[in-house]
Amino acid sequence: MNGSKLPGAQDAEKSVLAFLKTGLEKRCFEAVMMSHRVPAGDGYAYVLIKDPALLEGASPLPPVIPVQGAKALSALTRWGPPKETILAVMHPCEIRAAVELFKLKQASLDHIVFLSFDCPGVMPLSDYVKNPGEADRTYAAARRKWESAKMRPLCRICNEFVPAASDLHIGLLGAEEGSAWLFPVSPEGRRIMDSVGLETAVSSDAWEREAAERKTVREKERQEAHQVSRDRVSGPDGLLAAFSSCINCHNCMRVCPVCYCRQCYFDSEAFKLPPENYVERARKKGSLRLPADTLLFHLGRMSHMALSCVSCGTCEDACPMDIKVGQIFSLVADNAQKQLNYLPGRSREDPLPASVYQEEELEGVEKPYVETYSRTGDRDGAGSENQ
Amino acid sequence: MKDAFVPNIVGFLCNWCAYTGADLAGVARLRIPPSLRVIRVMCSGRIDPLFVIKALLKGADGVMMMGCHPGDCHYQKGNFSARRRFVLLQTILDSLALEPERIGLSWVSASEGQRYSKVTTEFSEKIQERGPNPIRDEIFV
Amino acid sequence: MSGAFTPKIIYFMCGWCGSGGSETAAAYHLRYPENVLPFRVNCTGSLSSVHILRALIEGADGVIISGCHPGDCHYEDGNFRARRRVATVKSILNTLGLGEERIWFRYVAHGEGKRFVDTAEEFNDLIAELGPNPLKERNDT
Amino acid sequence: MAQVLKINKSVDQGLTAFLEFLLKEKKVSGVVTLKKNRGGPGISYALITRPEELDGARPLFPLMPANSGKILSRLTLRGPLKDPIAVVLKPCELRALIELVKRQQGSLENMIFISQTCPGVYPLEMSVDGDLDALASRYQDQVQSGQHIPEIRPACRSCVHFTPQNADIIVSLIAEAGLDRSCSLVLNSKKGEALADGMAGEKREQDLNSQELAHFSDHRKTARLKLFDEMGEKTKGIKGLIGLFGKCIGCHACGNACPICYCNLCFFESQPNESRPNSFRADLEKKGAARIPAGTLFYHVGRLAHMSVSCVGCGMCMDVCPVDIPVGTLFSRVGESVQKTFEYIPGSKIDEPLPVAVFKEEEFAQLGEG
Repeated sequence: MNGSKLPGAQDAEKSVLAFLKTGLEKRCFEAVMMSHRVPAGDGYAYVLIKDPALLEGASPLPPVIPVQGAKALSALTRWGPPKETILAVMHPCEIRAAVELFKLKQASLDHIVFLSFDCPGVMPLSDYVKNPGEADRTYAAARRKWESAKMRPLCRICNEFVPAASDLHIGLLGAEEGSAWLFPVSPEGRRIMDSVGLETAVSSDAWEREAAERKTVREKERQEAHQVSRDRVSGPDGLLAAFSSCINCHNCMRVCPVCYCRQCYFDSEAFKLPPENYVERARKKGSLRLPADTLLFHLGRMSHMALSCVSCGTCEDACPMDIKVGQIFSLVADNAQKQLNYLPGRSREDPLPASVYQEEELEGVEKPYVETYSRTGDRDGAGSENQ
Repeated sequence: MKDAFVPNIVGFLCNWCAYTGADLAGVARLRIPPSLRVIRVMCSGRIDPLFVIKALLKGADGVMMMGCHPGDCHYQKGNFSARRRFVLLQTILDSLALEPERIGLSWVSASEGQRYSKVTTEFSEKIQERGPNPIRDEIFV
Repeated sequence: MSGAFTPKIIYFMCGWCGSGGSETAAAYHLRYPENVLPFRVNCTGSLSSVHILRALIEGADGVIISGCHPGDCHYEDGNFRARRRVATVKSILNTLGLGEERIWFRYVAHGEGKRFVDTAEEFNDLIAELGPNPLKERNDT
Repeated sequence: MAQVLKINKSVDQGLTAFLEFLLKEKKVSGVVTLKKNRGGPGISYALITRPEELDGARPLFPLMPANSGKILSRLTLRGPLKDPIAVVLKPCELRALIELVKRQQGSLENMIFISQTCPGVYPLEMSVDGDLDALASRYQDQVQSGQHIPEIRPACRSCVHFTPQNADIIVSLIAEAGLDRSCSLVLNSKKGEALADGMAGEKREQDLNSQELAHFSDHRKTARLKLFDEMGEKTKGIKGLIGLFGKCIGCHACGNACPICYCNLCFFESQPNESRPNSFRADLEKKGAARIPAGTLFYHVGRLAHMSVSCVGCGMCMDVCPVDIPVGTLFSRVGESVQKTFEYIPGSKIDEPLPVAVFKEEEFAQLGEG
């Protein structure tokens, strides 16, 4: 794959912005959807930008993910695709979630061109909001050196920092300080590069090597981290301790890009029960935690969305009690996805695993029947009736 | 410059009085400000405060709620509810310093074409004087 | 053995095959343990994972799911879908160390009364050996 | 003069002993109170039916993991309780429940309320990785020395409705010396008196220490005025509001934690409120850019229109906000002015109708006539 070296400023972010500006001015795409600093300077929000002058406060490499980009894209396209091309600049996990939402029919990808980048990770939202100015500087420094210590725990172990389903990709790994490569990943991406007037002459070998190496390291780290999580939460004691401070606000579900249901089952009428039900459950166990069904919510949500979980960590960011919910979900999701050989967001063509099946699969799930099983050996009708 | 400004005013008119009054004003060829965009609702009691808030946040320079005079409501008491909602809206906008003057309430009966012309013109002039709604240019609303 | 422990077992069976199996068992006067509580669902494909989880959290010691044999589903592919769903639930419970062995998935055809009874019995013995489900005593769920 | 029952134990233990007495004597079938979760760092409300499960109960713990008004509404949404239960809750939670019951979202039947003169609670984030016991004992020390606790939530610091007028039993906390050795329960109603009948302790006729409470109230009023004034300055006009809510991530956690926002499906999450493609296009044409998802301010101002008349200022919204927007302060402030306009104090009287559900023909007579 050949790409282009973006005409350099001192900072990769600036080079990307220059590219976007040219693209907008030349009308290679109608608008850009990307993070933009909010007026108070204490956060970021997704903004659809048409006026090139407004790129001023935009940030292709924002230090946080306040709103999962896939959710934003879904808000933009759920009621129909845009009429003209929109370039969406998003983190790899956001693009993967967007692909999942597309498969779940919650977003349209017509006229959407994804621009991804080697993602160095983002900071925890709670760290960022404590001191936004300081955090912006810390992040910029950490991002350039690809330091992960300040990033979110899930970003530190992310091995999908290069998405497969985007159209254009910004290569930062292996590039000289401050510069960036732009690679076309799809024909649509190539068309855009052509129309902006970027030649694709630079070989991507150096970048690919660097990315592959890092991926290997990250995969190992991911496994180790997941093992630590697993040891921590395994068993009823571990798991209930992990969710002990949960206040049942369901905010993890609300910010989750994959949990698209307008009305979550766990907030529905099905969970509004007559008082006798609660009293009876309390009587049975001596006491009943309120609001009820906290563990059921988390386990049930896992069973609903684990196969599409992209480990983006937005849930963890939004948890008011700082529960490591993202790490737990990521661990569970990895195993559930492996079992069905599915990687969410890998391609637009892979069908959702819960919507298809193969006749020959999952042999281990069915308990094999032993014809001769008999312990009491006394199950003939007449005999047992006389007992 | 200021002369060029033609405000954008959204009017929610009840079907039985205000809207009929507006009709009458039209038939009588009375002057109605061109800035007013009329949305007919069955009763002023149908005007959800959210309609008004949304209109303002989307950049309307003014919003008018119009219904039957107290006691004349086709549904007995819709306009009394509307009045409380108007007060609610005014209080909220006032506490947020969001220019409560940009919303107006007027009772216009079906026979008051003249009055319709008068109140809408007055409101429009008032908004004209205030100038455009600053929300217009804000991206982060 | 674990003394006086009588497990509480929820047996979800599809309306066509699994519960057919129980009918056949009844016709032959075959017995299965009384602590195995049958629940009929139309198709195992319609069984939500939440019901399985809720049973385990709220007091069941084990859950069995029986549908038609592969290819025999009254709705063509419900049992294949159920298999994926159960596999996912089992994977989740396995990862979290919550006892995925407390869930069984086994096909039982309408005519297989003995297979139905054997399954109930075998599972009951297994759960009796495993002991009570630790989740059911927790009141901080 | 009300009857006061004095139990010679620390206030926490005294109240727990009282709850145990209620369960053992079968005066109630259950007790709802805060309880430390077994084997974990958290604390949550629990419906307790067995006396031995009161082990770990922390009825007066200075934390609000959820507004229990919301929890009790959920408990009684489908019908009233058949048997009486005793509920230990904070004054703002009781007021929230009353507002919910007025909205047909629950029932007060068979509920006996034990509340407290409430010095305030800590922000939820202080309990994260915190030592709960240390937190509680520090709190008790500060309360009995009559201090205003600096770390409590802004909503509590500015709360003036800290005396639970509608509770059946009031635990006297504010300006109560000797909380570590005695527990004073003011029996505020006939129900409360009947409940305490037979409980070991010293009974006397006494009132809540009204002078100290008035003093406390003055301090709170000043703090409230100051906080609200600051917020008013900060959120002046559209620029101010955007400044405050710019970083909002649209998770709607504030609405979901809000006890008054009871709707099953919030309007702002409903289909009619979703922006259609032409709306984005129009914004692009007019402003050159559009925020996605749209409607951040619409959500907050709209929510004010929906619930500000009943806002009890419990501060849950602020506690759960992942980006620390002081949304509770703003809502309390706007709520106060709306409530003043309609001369309504939410949660004070169960038979007082909601201002948005009624009207008077003669009020605001000049409106609309100009």
